[in-house]
This record gives sequence, structure tokens and C-alpha cells, in this order.
Amino acid sequence: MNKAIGCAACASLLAGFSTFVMGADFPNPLPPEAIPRVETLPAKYPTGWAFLNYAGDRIELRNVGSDSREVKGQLQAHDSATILISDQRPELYVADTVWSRGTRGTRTDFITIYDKQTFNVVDEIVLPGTKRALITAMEGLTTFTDEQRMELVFNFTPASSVTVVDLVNRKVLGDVEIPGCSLVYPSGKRGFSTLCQSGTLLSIRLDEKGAVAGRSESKAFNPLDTDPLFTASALIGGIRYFPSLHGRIQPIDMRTEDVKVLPDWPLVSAADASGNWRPSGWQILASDEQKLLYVLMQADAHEGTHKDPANEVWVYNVASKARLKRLRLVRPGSSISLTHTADPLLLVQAGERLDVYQASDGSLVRSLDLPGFHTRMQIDPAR
Amino acid sequence: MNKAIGCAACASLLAGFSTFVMGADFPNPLPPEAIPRVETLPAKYPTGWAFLNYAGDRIELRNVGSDSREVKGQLQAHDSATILISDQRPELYVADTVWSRGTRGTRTDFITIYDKQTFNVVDEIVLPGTKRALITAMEGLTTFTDEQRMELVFNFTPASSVTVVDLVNRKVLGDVEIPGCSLVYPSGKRGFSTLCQSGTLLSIRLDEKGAVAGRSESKAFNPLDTDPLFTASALIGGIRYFPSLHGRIQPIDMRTEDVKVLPDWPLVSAADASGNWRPSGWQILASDEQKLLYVLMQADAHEGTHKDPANEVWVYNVASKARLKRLRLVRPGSSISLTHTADPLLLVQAGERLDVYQASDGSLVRSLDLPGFHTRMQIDPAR
Amino acid sequence: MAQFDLITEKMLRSMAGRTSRRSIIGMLGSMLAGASSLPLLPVGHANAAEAKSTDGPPDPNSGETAPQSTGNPQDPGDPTKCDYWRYCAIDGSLCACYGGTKTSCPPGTEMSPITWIGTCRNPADSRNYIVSYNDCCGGLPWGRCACQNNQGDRPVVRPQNNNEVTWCFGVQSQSYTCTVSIILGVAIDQK
Amino acid sequence: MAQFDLITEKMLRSMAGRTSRRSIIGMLGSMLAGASSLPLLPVGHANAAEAKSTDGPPDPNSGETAPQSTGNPQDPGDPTKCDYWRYCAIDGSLCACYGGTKTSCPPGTEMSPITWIGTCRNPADSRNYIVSYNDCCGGLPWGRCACQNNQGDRPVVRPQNNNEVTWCFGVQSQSYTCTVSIILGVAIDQK
Repeated sequence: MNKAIGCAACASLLAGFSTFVMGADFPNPLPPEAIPRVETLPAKYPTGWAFLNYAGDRIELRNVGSDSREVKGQLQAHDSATILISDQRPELYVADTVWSRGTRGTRTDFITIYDKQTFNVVDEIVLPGTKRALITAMEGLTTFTDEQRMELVFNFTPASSVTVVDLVNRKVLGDVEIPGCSLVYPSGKRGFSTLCQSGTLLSIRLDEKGAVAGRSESKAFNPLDTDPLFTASALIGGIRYFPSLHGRIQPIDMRTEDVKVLPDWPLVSAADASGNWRPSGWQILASDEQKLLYVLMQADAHEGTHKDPANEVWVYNVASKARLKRLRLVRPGSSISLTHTADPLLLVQAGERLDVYQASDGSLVRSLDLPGFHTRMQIDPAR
Repeated sequence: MNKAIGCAACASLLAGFSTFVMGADFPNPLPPEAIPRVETLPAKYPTGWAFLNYAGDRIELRNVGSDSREVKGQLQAHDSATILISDQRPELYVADTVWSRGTRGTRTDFITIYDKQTFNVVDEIVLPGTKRALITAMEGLTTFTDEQRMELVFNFTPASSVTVVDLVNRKVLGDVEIPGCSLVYPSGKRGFSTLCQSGTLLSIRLDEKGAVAGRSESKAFNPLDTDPLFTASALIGGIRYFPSLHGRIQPIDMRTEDVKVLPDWPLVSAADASGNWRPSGWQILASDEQKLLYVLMQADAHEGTHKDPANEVWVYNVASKARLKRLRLVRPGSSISLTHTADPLLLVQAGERLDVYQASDGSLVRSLDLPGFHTRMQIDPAR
Repeated sequence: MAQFDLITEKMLRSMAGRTSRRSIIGMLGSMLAGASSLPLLPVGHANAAEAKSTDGPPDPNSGETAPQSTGNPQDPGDPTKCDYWRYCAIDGSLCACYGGTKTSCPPGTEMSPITWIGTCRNPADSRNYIVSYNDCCGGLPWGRCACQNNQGDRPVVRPQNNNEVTWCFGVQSQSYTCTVSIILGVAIDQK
Repeated sequence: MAQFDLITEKMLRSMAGRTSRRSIIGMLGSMLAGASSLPLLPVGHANAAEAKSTDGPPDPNSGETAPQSTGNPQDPGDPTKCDYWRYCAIDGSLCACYGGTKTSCPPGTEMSPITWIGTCRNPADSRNYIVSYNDCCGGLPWGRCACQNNQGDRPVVRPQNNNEVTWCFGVQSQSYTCTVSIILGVAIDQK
């Protein structure tokens, strides 16, 4: 009580003093502010923006191309959620799974369709059978095909199948069984290829109704026992490049239905063999508009280190199969990507940091915080 | 490939060597282990266990009474969830709110009934009207009454009401409107009292069907403009003690329907007035079996510090209204509680730590980590 | 409470309806007159001066979000920091860290028209401003830029002055995302 | 894969059914024979020796969970630490930190009967053990004791050797909580 009176006293003193100050510096008070407003985003995102998928738990749109380093927006995600970004329609597609009581109750698998500018929910497509693969968010769980008219969702129960979704009419078209095979990569005009446990690649052609129109299987080329391919890949001129655990690179031409497995070649030259360099990390490689291939490489690699953060990024010309550059990272990185520009930025998730380098010379431009991040990241720069 | 062969080689070498070692130290390998098992808990929890409610986002049962410092189990929580622990039935009651799509979609308010030993969901009571108060988990949002046969849930929309739930027959009995009043404290045999904006206390008596059987309102005693009561309280011999922002303690006798507001008294003596000591924190006070009152106290308090962590715990004999002890904390604490034993432990949430003191002499016994904790905690020691 | 809520609600509804701000401040004034819970003391921890400058590029390896500024010397401080003066009573996350601004919600969320009120002292012009703390709802909360300032906060018995309540009413989802701070006017007794 | 899953599933179902372990190990042996993806090298980072002792009371102010022990010298290490030898291929959270143990699920969760398999070297007896990593499902995950060990992990093209898959099948909720490690036997080529 006494205290309250004391305050009133000093308050009036202050009031007297502050009246003088006000008069001097700012004769008018700040005006009342605008009515409630919600931010919106540009129809075409700047190339310096990127979606960061926090292991399927959370998706963040972040300005990595400016020192403002702003968060532009966020999309909720719950379990192994993956995002597809359309450049045909002003939409985003997040495949996700929830339960009616948090981590228990009725399970629902669904694709949320977001408006790219407002992040409002435009629509939702429920996926039947509660069979969507719950695997740490990564490449191959979902993909576009048929020029983004269709989304393909990989299912694992542990039986394997693929759900075909019509994104234009927003409905599920059907399922394709792919026993013994995993993940989906777009191939041909309308279809996909999948990596099989027999070491082969199975390619499925779809008709406009999403039904199987053709099916072809490659010879075995993926030595799962000795040197399996990672499931991460980079696309250069329609050719998809998969690194192997021990350091081969395996090109596969997926431009037409007639998918061709091309000759593999080594990432590590005989000269470097002694360093035991191998690809390692999560989103392990990337490509740019100059058709260069960037691969996270780890020295002194051995059994069990294939998902560890890597110290360097090696840059290749896939035409000449020559390594052009070695970029040393300021801190070991697990996931990399490149912005879609002539002079791209190299984005490297390194622990609780997203380090941004100039891809041309490997200089660190800036480093963003990833508070509370302790799992795996999938990076999707804006197109 | 070469590497692989190399490995095979050293492997066989090792095999030869290790056979010898095995023979020497451990002639027999470890046996195959038990079939899948899920832990269960004792029917009566040790007094050294406590439920930690992480602001209604997560509830953890933790062994704070032993240096093993183990997590015993966890209950999921989503939004402002509160827990009631029955000692009449082997059940726990968590009032919570979820949405059908994470943070959007259809809202459901519900009480989950858990088995105390298995943590399995026994049943669920859905609360109608999606009106449960979404306020940082704290005392007064839910309470037992009628010897734990009923749970009362405070609703805020922002109109105030209380939902009466029959926990024995697991059904909602009805609502009681309490316009202008907030929170629920059990009073009488079957009923509750609530703090009103007019500065009064409204007390409601319920019949066995949960309908209003009587209603009485106190004179105004809670000076909201000058020195309002905190909403946290401690119960000693049926009398509930509420501290005020400026340091009064207000006892209220809630043992019978005839609720009595008793004379208040100061926590801070004239001698200490210069220190500007005030109660501050979140779960700001506690009581023990010896009928002692423990209050978090903060020096140099002023407007806006009433929820800051406090440096000391002051201990009072409420009969003599005398301060018996000042306990200095190793780090400022926000929430306190006491284990229910003759020689109780004082539990103090201090940032990302739960510090455990001997209440008798204020010595630090142990300090537990609260990883990722950055909000407010409600502590419920086992009974 | 019913009465206070009516005022608060009506006020903000009418504000959303672009009616005269004067009348709103007037209403508030009378409301505030009755509620001396509004501090007239300077906000000690809201010393926004240091947190201001954006001169020079930040350390490329800092990992920090670059300092932001309002660009208005009469509104000093960094809207992404807890010590920005008008956040003197925010207990929650700052929308400016989630894709919103000091006064606007992040994309994909909805701003609640019903809210609670605080008073903060602007260190630049030494005026006390009435600030409306509006919650943005239905988005993704996860503790970035979490602030616990309690200037003028009061126990929930007076909910319109309490910052623990999720102020997501009259919106599709009542799930809390973050909080903005909107200047409604100058505290009446300072005009 | 279909074939492998059949074996894995049948094996663990039958294990759950208390049938002869021998037959299980036998089955595994033949399965493992075909899968040389199982490393026979010592697990470098699973040097559990240091992490062992529980002698003396921990620092009262440490904030650490006190070191735990299996109590068996032939099974050295702390089941609440990532470097416990039998966790050599765990990518996930340790159930021993959530109210479970190295081999049991926390209260209120359900153990998936379908799982994936790794091989870890026990530094005490220098044997390679076949370990079944079973996920506990339907509880509350939040990153306590998160480990990323990948000894013997292989790309998801061979799912039964992949630790990124949520192995919550044949249970009520497929939501991941944590992982336990159950010894099935000694790698066949070491008997």
C-alpha cells in the first residue's frame, strides 16, 4: 500500500519531467496502429528463400539469402511429413499423419493443400488405409509426376505400395503394389521408378487414370550386400545420380519410360584412396543450374559413419567425371542443397546451424540458427 | 571393395584372438533375453515420486527422491492440460484439448482416465462445448470434490462456467455459470468456491446430480486494483492460504459450505520492509504435514516481477503467523512443492532444473535436469 | 468480468471495423481510470536503446537472426527481441520471429479480435501507450522468441489484464501461435 | 523384402510366443548368412568401460541423471547413454530414459513385435551379438536420450536393416516413442 502511494508520487514527478521531454523531441505521440493484419507472401518466392523440413515434425520457410535471416512462415507437420512445392499451381502439398488423440487414437494420413501466398489450407486429401510410410522425412517418400498433376506417396506396412493422387481434382486414384521395393522417383512422362531389394530398379508407367500401363525391371545393379546406393539423389539434365556408401556414383536416365542404368564411376580417385573418403550425411548431394554435382564427403569413413556429418563438399563435372573443387566446411554438415540461381548459394545444415556458403568459392556468407534441432533436415530452396 | 576384403581379414584375426578371451573371462555368451515387456508402476507410488506438469504440454512422473533421478513414465498432454491424482481409485485424470489436425480442425476437450500402474488409457470423458479454459496449466483449472467422486473443470470463452464431471460413472453431469468469476477451489462436502472480479468469493454447493444446491457470496475482500491475491494457494488443516502480490497472506476456511474469509496478515515484517520482499513465481507456495507454510520470496520486487523466479523460500507457522526460517536457494526458483512425508523434500523448479532440498534445513540434496523446459511448471508429489 | 469483456470486445471489434480511434481511446480511458493496475513507472527492462542499431553486417558465423528495427526513432528497438519497449507485458512468443511483424500475424494464422490490454512506456518519447496484445492462432508454436514480461499483468481473476490466457476467441482454431502488440493510443491521463 | 519381413515377423512373433530360442537363432543365422551387411568389426564407439561405475554419490548440483549400470560385468555400460555397447545401431531415443529399460518399454506404450536387426560387439566378452531393436509406440516422444548410431544400418531399400523406419507395426498406435535393444543371440559364425 505505502509502496503504491510512493509510486503515484514519483509517477506524477515523472509526468512533469516527461511532458518537457515530449515537447522537445516528439511533439506528437505515435498514432494508433492498423487493424488486425495477417502477413501474406509473394506469388513468386525470391530465390533466396528455402523450405526447411525438420525431420517431418515442422516445416519452416526461411529467408537464407539475406542478412535479415527472417523466418517467413511455418507449416505444421506431425509425423514424417514431406512437402512438394508446385510451380504449376500456387500450391504446396504436405503429406502428413496425425492421430485423433495426439500419439494415439484414430490414425489419419492426409495431404494438406496450402495456398503459397497465404499459407491457408485450401483443401485436404485423405489417404486411405493408414499405410503411408512413417520414415524420417527424406527424398523418395513422395514425388510429383505427370507434370505435377499427380503426387505419388510411398507406403510401408511393412508391405510396399504407392498411392497415386490426382492433385488437380484432389482425389486418390489408386494404389500400385511394389513388393520388395522402396521409395518413388519420377520417371518418364507419367510414372515412377523404385529401388528393389533384389538390387534392381522397377519402373512403372501410369495411364491418365493412375493405373499401371507398363512395367519394366532393370538387371540387378545395386549391390546391397557390399556397396549399396544411398537413396538420396541429384538430378542433372534428366539423369539421376545416386552415390553409394563406399563412394561410387550411379547415374540413371529416367527421362523416358525406357529407364537406362548408366555406367557408374568413382567419386574418389586412386590418389585420394588412402584418406578413406566416403559420402556421408543425410541430404547428401545436390546439383546446380551449371550441371555441377555437389557431394558431402567424409574423411576416415568406416562402417557406421555413412550418416555422420561430413567435413567437405566435393564438386564434380558429371560430363567429364572430374572433381573440380573441394570446399571445406566451417563445421561438419549433414544436409546440403543449392539455391536455384546462376550464382547459387550452398546451404549446409550443420547441427543447430544452417550455414550459407557462396557455392562458387565456398566462402561462408552467413549462418542461421536452427533452435532445438536435433534430428535430420530436408532442404528445399524456392524455385 | 578392397576395404571389405581387408575387414574380412582382420575380422577372422580378431575372431581367433577373441575366442581365447572368451574362454578366459566369460565362457558362456549372454543368454537371449526376455520376450517384449512393458514396465508397470507400483499400486502405491513412493513418496519420493512427483508428477511434473510442463505447462500442460507434457506430464512426467519422476523419481525425485533418489539419486537414480529416473523418469518413471510420461503422459501426453497437448494444450493447458492438468492432472488430478486419485487416492480413492487407482486412476489419474488428465483434462486436455486436441484438434483433429494438430493445431487446426475440430477441437475436442476431454478427460483421459489412466490406470496408475500401467499408464494405459482406461476411458475417456469428452467435455461438451469446446469451452475448457486454455490457460497455462495451474491450480484452479480443475479440482476434485465430493471425495474425488466429481471433477470440476473451469471454462473460459471468455464467459466463465464450470463443468461438473462424474468420475465414478464417467459422464458429464452439467455446467454451472459463474459470470465474472474465475477458477475452482473445492469447498464444503460437495462444491466449490471461485474468485470474482468484484473482489468477492462465490461459493457453490452441489447436489449429488451436480446441480446447484446452494450459492453464497462473500463480502469483497480481494482488492484487485491495489493488491490482488495470487490464484495459487496452500491448504493447511482445511484452511486455504492465498498470498497477495504485495505480500499479505489471506486465509479462507473452505471446510464447510459456510465458507469463511479469515483475517489476513503480512508475510513481511516491518523490519524487512526495506528489502521490498514479495512473493513471486508460478507455483508460489506449499505446505507440509507439519502445517508449515512455504512461500517463494523475491527481494527488490516491483511492478512486473510477480512471476519472476525468487531467491528464497520463507517458512511460516500459520498458527503463530511467525516466520520460522529463510531458505536461500542455490538458484532462483519459480515453482515449489513438498513431498508428503514427515521429513519432506522441498522441490523447486528453477529454469531447466528441478532442485531438491531437505525442507528441514534447506540443504540441496540433488538437482534434476528438465531438458527443453522454458515455460511454467506445476509440481504434484505422489500421495 | 462480463462488463470488462464487453468493453474489450466491443472496442476491438469496433477497431477492426475502422471506426474512430478517439472514441476507442475514450472508452479505454474510462476503463483504465477504473483500473489503476496500469503502471505509470518507466519500464526498467524495456530499455530498447541498445537493441536498436542495424549498422554494419552481422558476423557471418554468429548464428543469430540479424537485428531488426522499426526504422522509426520514436519507436526504438528490435521487434524480434523481448526487450522491445511495447512488449512490456508479453508472456508468449513474438510473431515477428514467425513470419509476422510486431503488429501482424504470420501467414496461415488468424488474429483474435478479443484480447488483453497493457500499458508500456516508450523510452523515446516518455509517453505511456495503451497496447493491445493480440494472439495469432491456428499456426505452429514452438518456443522461438519466447518472452516473459509481466508489466501490468494481473491474476486471471481479472482476465483482460492476464497474459497466461490463450486469447484465441472468435477464430477458427483456439490453438495459440504467437502474440503481436498494437498501439491503441496514449494512456488517457497523459494527454 | 517380402521374404525378409516374413522371417523377421515370424521370428519375433514366435519369440513373443516363448518358443525355443535356438530355432530363432537358427533362423536368424540363415538369414544373417545371406546378409553380410552385418559388421564383424569391433564397435569402436561402443567402448562402455568408462561409462560404467556408479560408485559414490553424484554431484548434488550436477543436473545429470545418475549413471546407471546393468549390474552384470559381462554386459558393461550405462543403458541411459548412447555409447552402451548394444545400442551400436540405434537411431532414436532410449527407452531407459523414459521409464522403460534397455529391454522394456515405458508404462503406457506398446512394443512392436516387428522390428529390425543389428549386430553389436560386446567389449566385455568380445562376442558379436545379434540385437533386435524394438520400437515402443503410442507414448510421448520428445528427444530425451536421442542417439544416432548406425553400425550395420543400411538404406531403406533393405528395411529390416534400416533405423529410420518407424518400426511400429502390429500395435494400436504407429506413433514412435523410443527404442529398446534385446539380445537374440550370438552371431552364428562366432559360436
